[in-house]
Amino acid sequence: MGVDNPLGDNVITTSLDLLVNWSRKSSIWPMTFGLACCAIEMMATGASHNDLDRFGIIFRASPRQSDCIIIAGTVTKKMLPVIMTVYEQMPEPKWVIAMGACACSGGIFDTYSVVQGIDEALPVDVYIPGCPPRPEALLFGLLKLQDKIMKERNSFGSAIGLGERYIPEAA
Amino acid sequence: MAENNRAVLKLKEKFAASIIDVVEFRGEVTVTVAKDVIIEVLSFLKQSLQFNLLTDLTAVDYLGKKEERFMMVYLLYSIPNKDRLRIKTPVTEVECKIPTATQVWKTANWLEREVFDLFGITFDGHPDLRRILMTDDWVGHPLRKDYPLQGPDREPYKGRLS
Amino acid sequence: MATTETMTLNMGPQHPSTHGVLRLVLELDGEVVVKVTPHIGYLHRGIEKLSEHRTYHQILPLTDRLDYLAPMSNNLGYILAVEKLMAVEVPERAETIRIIMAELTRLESHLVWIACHALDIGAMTVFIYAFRERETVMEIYELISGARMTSNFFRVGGLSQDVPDEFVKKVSDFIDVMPGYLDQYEGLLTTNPIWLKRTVGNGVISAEDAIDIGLTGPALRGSGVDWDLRRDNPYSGYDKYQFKVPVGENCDTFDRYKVRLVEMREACKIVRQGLDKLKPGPVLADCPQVCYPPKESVYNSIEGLIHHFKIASEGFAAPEGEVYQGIEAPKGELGFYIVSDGGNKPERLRIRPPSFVNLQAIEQMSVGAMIADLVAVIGTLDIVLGEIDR
Amino acid sequence: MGIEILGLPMMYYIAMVAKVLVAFVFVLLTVAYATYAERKIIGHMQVRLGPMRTGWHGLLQPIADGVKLFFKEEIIPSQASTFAFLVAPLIALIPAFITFAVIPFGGTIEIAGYKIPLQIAAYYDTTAGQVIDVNVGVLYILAMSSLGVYGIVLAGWASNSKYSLMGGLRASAQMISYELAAGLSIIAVFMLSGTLSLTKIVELQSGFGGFEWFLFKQPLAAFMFFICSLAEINRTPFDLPEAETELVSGFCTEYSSMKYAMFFMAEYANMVTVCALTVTLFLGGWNGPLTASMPLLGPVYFIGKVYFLMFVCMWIRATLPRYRYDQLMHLGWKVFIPVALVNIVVTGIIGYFI
Repeated sequence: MGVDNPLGDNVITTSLDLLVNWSRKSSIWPMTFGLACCAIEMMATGASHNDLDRFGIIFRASPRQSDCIIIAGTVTKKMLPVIMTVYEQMPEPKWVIAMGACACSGGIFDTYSVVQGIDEALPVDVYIPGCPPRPEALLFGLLKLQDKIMKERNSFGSAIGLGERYIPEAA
Repeated sequence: MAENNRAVLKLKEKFAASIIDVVEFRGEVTVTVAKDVIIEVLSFLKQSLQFNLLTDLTAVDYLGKKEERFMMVYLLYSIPNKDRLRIKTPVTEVECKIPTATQVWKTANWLEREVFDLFGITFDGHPDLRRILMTDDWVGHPLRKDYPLQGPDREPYKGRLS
Repeated sequence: MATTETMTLNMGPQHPSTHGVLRLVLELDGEVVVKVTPHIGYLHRGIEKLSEHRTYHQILPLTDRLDYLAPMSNNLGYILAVEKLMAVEVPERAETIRIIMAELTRLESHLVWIACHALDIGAMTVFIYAFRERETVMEIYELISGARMTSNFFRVGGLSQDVPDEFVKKVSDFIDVMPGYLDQYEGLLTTNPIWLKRTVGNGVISAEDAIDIGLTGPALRGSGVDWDLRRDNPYSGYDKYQFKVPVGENCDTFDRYKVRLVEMREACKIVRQGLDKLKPGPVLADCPQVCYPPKESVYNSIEGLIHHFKIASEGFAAPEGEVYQGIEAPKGELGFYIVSDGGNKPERLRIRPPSFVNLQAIEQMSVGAMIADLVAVIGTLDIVLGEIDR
Repeated sequence: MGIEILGLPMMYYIAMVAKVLVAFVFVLLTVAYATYAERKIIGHMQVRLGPMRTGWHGLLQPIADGVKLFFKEEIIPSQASTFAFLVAPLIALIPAFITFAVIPFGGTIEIAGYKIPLQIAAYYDTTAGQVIDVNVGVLYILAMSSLGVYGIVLAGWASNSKYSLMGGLRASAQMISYELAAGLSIIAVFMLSGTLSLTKIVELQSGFGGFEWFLFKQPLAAFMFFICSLAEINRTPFDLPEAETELVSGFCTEYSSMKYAMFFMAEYANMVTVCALTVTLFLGGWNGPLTASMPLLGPVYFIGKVYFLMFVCMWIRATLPRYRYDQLMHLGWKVFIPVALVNIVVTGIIGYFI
């Protein structure tokens, strides 16, 4: 596939990958980063009724300590540079969730000031449709992200500076 | 009717020459006055007629519909009398400025900045006239009628309409 | 001789306590705030511009997303403005349900306020508790409109549909238990010495200043101005309800907190009165040029179908004129100013957002205080960026 | 008997090292699971569940967090002072752990004929027939916990971020003032005990089934010491240096991956230390029923008491809002220090007449 993976695929590396992936999947720390309406549903998801903490997900205020950024709400042209900066401040590996119609595609706000989807600027891993998505939808999106993390290969190698992390193509 | 409104009577008494129009629609009184007396009218209403709350300040763009392109709108409320009054004044596109109301109400500060940002009407004597909603380097004034909804740099959507 | 200089600190747009994307540039002398410069517009979505390109019915979903903590209040304000413009009479049942929902919305909005306000000051359990109760309101929303937050439930001339049968029981159960939950919050906060230390005497603004700067709603009442649009300029039949309007004395954060808590208790009482008044009847005005026809006739008759199609596709033409309708939204006076040129779309729709005007007071309320106080002031102003930036 | 080093048999050293290792690993595990316990306890107080999916009832959560942070990218801000930035977490972490050395967590047990006191920095003197420990144990703890603040101040300064700087400044002011208050409040205890050795202090509290605890003789001092210690280790309601809603993450705003984990561990290790110290000074240490006949019960009581106090810390965190900076200073300088001084004087007067 042309993927740089110096450690190769053997039992040891795959089990190490599995360990690393498991730890990453079990403690996704998203950033406290709300933009608009979806942020309220994000807060509701973190609160008692749905409780993100069950999945080991706790919100961190500083981008340096977070693994995942949930773009919860409308991204405007004024806000986009800020989001890019924050994204760049996050340490690797990092994931992006586009929560809600606005973050996925601009939603109903097809206007002069709104970015038509955050994927114009950031590599989005999971799209969650809805306006706003229900807390269950966000939970499902996070579980999908966990699945995606579990499929990653060479996570261990990339962590110690050998090769790149990659997701094998679906068979 | 509108002519019997207490505030309108007082205004007619004091600014007879400057009142352009008095309208009542759905129980709401609108007084249109000339631009040069707007601040006097507003302070008179605040000081003498107890219209102490500036509810809102905005503008309307009548591009191609009226001679004077913009209409400044001041929505006043009197907390002691529980009464509303709307003051309007026309602003032309050529002389796109108007004295600021910030010395009458502090509320006007941000509201005028917003009108400046979105309509491009300049306020003389405003303490801090900067763009408020758009970025500082934004080109154009989005709420003007000749500004396209999706912004000037985008191809309008030409596909199926609704 | 040592010289001191102030430090500039950028707070936001990504900051845990700015309630979204507010950005404050602070000038600090140690911990003391010398100057606050708010920067807004990070959520400017162009709703006012978009409205000029939508028919009157199509604007309604946009209003949901203004103050997204109180969608039904926004709907109510907008719908009342359009009804005033069209001179439509609303059936009594629709009015009653509107009031019930508006007050539940007030409860919901204040619940999120107390949650965020307490979290800002550091009491995180209240945050979770308040969200637990909010969930019940969301269930009621879902029950009647199918959506949790963006309800889009009211229509010009009434409601989109009648409420289901279990609505009354569900609402009734909720307002029965709600005062107990409020006692719980008060137990955690009102008598807590740390909470008192943080809120009493913080963010003081006198009544004159408050009016001058345009504060409305609980923020104004906290400063001792006894003014509530629901009572003083009743709309949607609020004059048939009995409720107290709480007023603060000391103009500080604690008084605003008390005012909002009393408002929540009063909202429960208004909802109770509304439930008692609720009688069967139509929920949409008999006004064919504005309202959708009943679904029955849309499905079964060609006239009904054409009628539905006409209103859905081109809307209705409004008479030339301009109206302003202000309502007492949870955060203050929410006004909709519609200028119509006789067409099916507004010439101009101006939204008077309470948070936008209230936020102006932040400078006056926080200069000379500490950063921690500033955070409390942001909480007490109860701002929502969706409404500020529109 | 076998090889002897400095007149003591090899076996003795092995036992000593084993004791140190067991104690250290136990503390490490406690620190790791304190994070888990906190999430669980606060979760249940907030009608939530806390971690559930990682292992049985989320039991593997701290391990997952740790492994994840270990394999995360290290970011050193380009404007930071690299050396100070790197060394700061270590300065915060190491004193937090080495303070355990002087805390007695049990009585003296006998292994292979050697009497081993259950305290890391202590040995049993056969000729004198008693346990010899650091006779200024409390001073050592106060000194070490003051060292920890340098880590935080350094972190705040080296990050070259304004939020971190303010967090560091808050931390230093707070720790210096509360160190003083905490130190003054326990002087009353030493006036009663007449020694600074923690082993002796624990021994003094052994009689009358718990009524000899200094908690009952010095309730004010106990209360003040616990509160001041909370302030010293930045626990709610005194978590100003990392007040999330004000300073983002305070002094560790710029820290990522393992360096952040070190601060995190230091915070919880400090919590364990403070609780252990409070137990030793005021709650009778490892004393409890039947410790004389079964010395291994000592550590059990000790751990139980420490865990109870840690639970109280978490309970406080779930309940109380946060103080403001000047109010915190006011509380420290104008309330706790004068009260502690008065307490000393009163203790002295009473002690003189009785």
